[in-house]
Amino acid sequence: MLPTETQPQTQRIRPALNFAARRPWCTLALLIAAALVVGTGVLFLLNLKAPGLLTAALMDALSDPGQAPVLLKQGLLNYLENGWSFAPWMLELTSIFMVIGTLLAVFGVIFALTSLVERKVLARIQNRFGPNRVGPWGLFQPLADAVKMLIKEDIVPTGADKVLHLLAPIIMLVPALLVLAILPYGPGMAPIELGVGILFFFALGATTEVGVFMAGWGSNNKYSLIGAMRSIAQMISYEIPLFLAALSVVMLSGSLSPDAIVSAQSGYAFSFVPHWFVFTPWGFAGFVLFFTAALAESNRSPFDLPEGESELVAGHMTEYSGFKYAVFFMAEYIGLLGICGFAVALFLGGWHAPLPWLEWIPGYLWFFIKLYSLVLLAIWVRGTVPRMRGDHLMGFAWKFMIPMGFAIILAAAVWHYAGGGVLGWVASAVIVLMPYLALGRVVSIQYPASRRVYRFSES
Amino acid sequence: MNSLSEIIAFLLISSLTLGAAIAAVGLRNIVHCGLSLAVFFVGVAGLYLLLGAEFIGFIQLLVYVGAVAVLIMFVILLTRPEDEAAKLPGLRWRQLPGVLIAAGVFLVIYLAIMRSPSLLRDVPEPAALSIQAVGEALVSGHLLALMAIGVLLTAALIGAALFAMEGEDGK
Amino acid sequence: MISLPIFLILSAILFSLGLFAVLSRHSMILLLIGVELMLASANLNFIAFWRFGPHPEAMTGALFVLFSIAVAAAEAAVGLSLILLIYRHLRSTNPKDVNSLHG
Amino acid sequence: MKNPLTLPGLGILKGMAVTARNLVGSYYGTKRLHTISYPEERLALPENSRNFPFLVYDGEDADGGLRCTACRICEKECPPQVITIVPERDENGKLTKHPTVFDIDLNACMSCQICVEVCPFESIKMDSAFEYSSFEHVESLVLHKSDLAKPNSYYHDIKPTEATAVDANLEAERQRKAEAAAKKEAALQAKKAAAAAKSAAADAEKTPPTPDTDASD
Repeated sequence: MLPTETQPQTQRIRPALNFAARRPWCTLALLIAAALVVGTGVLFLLNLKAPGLLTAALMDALSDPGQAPVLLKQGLLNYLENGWSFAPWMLELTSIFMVIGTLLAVFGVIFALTSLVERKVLARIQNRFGPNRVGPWGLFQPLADAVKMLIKEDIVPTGADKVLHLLAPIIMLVPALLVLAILPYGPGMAPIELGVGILFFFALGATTEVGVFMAGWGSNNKYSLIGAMRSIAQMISYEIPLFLAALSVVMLSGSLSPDAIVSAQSGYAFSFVPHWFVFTPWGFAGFVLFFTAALAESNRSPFDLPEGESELVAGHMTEYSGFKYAVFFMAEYIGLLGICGFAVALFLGGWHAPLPWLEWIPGYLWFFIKLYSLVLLAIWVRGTVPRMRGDHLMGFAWKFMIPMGFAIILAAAVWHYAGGGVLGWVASAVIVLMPYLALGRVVSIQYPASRRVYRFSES
Repeated sequence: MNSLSEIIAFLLISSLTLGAAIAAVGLRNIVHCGLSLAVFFVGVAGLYLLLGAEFIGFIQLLVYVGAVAVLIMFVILLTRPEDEAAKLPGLRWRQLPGVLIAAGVFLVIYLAIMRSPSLLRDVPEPAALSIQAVGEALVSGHLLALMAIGVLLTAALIGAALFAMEGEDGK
Repeated sequence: MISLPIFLILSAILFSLGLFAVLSRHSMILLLIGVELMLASANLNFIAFWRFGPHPEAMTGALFVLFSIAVAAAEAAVGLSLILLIYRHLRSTNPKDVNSLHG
Repeated sequence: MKNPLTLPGLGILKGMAVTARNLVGSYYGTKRLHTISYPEERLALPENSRNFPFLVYDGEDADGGLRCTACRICEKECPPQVITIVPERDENGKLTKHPTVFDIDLNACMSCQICVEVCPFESIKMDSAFEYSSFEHVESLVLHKSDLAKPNSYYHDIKPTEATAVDANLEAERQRKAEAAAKKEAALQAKKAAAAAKSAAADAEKTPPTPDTDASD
């Protein structure tokens, strides 16, 4: 063996992955070809009966891109009803599974993409390259990660509570997925139009804590337990500012339904400033508060000390490996996506276009663009801000964020009674800014930022 | 409220609730009791949803599963005796009076229910609980109760914090 | 088939289970769990009566449950902090050990 | 917060500006990047980087040109005992100055360079190659004589300064040896000549030279 050999040694990696890693474009072409073959087959099978209805459904969807998913679903259901004479309950089931399948596919892809984009962006922030080995620009990295996760050994500690250890990742994932069911993706496109959507969202967020507790306690590991306790304390504390920030929006739009809240933000002032809540003083403050609390709710940096590697290995996920760890990972990311989706619906105008002459772009695209911008913002924050200390974290929640939440509610009320306008602007801006400055001063006096003194390591 | 799907949902949710309740009072590991209580609360919330009270159901989830169950679990962990595993004694003979009393109470309630045919009235499904109506009722007819609840919650919060705080004068 | 009596019987079973826990289990936490069970069964009754009652539009049952939930939350918080306090004094959560005022 | 008018949270925004600059800047020019895409691009290793030993040979013959004389000093001095040397024997069973077996077990080598320090013949040197990863221990990581032998030109490639100094040393050594040999030869010659002269003189004094001694001269 010559040590100057330049080829990386890949002979023992599984053949398929090896093939994919070495010939990314070839693999992509193969995948596309396979999809085409399967798609043609399915179309051929479907086309056996009443082909006219099928083409009509497709044409219908193409004619109105803004409502394409809805029209496609309706067209397909119509086709199945008339072409294949489905019974009503079969139609109902098909409709449900179509929605679920679409949601899972879309968010699965976004999740995979995010896990890659996060690593890429963080790497670039730290002036590194990031994953760029598997496929072009590392695009197949999520695939490789998934394969790696799935073929890893599933380890259950000897002293673990087996049932709780198994159930915890499921209980974490289910609420995260359920949140996706009520997000307003576009006009009339929320999978479930729930009148108490906001409450549903917070109730699901609350059930996540039980999952965290089960993971922490069921692992029979001190790091898991301490991490879980920290995580629960943090989630309970930050749920309050999250709720308060959402409450201001609920007060002004007069509804708990995400659809109604998005509808309340339609229209443009001076025909170019959209009527989003983020463009009001209280709304802006509420958005910042909501987003900060959302970062803490989904245990992301700088509030990720439940899983602070330096002291707790991985928090409540310490004893998890393989598929269960992947489920935790997925729950975390889907939770982030859901909470960002809520931030978009509450403050960023949901599916509304930011400018009137951009309305030809379909609403669901706007929704996902905004959603992804928030995810990128979260990644950006993660690359910037160092992890907080435990007492700072709690102090920040109880001494700064919760009083600010009350101030925002007050500002929203003043805005409502002033009816917007200059008076509303000035009054609510003052009501938001004064506590912000005062509390910021108090917090920065109480937890002064000082240069760290290294007693031993620095000469 | 008699469609097949509703009956199936009722059977599933009520058996879940009952099972979780039995587990919550009967299991020997107290952490399992706490977790079963959380499941029980989820089941009760499901029953509320089944009965058409969405708002109450989600409030139940938020308050009970998110706060009360987690609080109970925190206290379980904080009061775990160091020397023994968190196991409680199983069923003993001296618990028989408790069982008998509970069974007696159930019997009385059961007989009372069975002897009231007026309960079997068939009523049309009422309109879903609208939040606007609830809010208006809260701040108009029940304002005093709302204020009293606010005061009570504040007092309870302060009291609980004071109790749980480790005092200056030792433990 | 699903009507008021079924819900009432369900909640009666839950209530009896709670009562059993309060009377017979040797742990203050389980005692509190029993109380929560009984409260929840009462709430279930309220909601069932609201749903099957003659005047659902008055929302009396639902509103009562709202208040009841708030009171239950306060009760749980105070009760648990009391348990914590007793545990700090006596290193035990068994109600039988809290007997210093026992004549 | 020194200035009371400073907005709380401004520091976070400043930090985010810095990270954004790095995020965008790392796509323009490689000045910011601390890392390279390793197998395609490689950093030039510093001249003094060292990893595992190798054997230098002179000339074209990888086996015959080895500087190693199988003196086994390195084998004795190696702290983890990873060097195995079997000297070559000629047909009479006499040791020659050439190894038949020269193995280094990289599994245990600790790159201490003591073998290099003790080698009197400048024969074993430290290599800077590092890509030895393999799936098993014995076949790939126990290097044999053929794997270890590298030409002097390779040594010049990786460590020019040191190799030049070593070459100069060897040259000087060779010259010194040649001089010493020449001197010795001269001294021998002189001694012989003196002896011859002496015996001649003695012969001249005592007896006439025998035909034997004449023939031997």
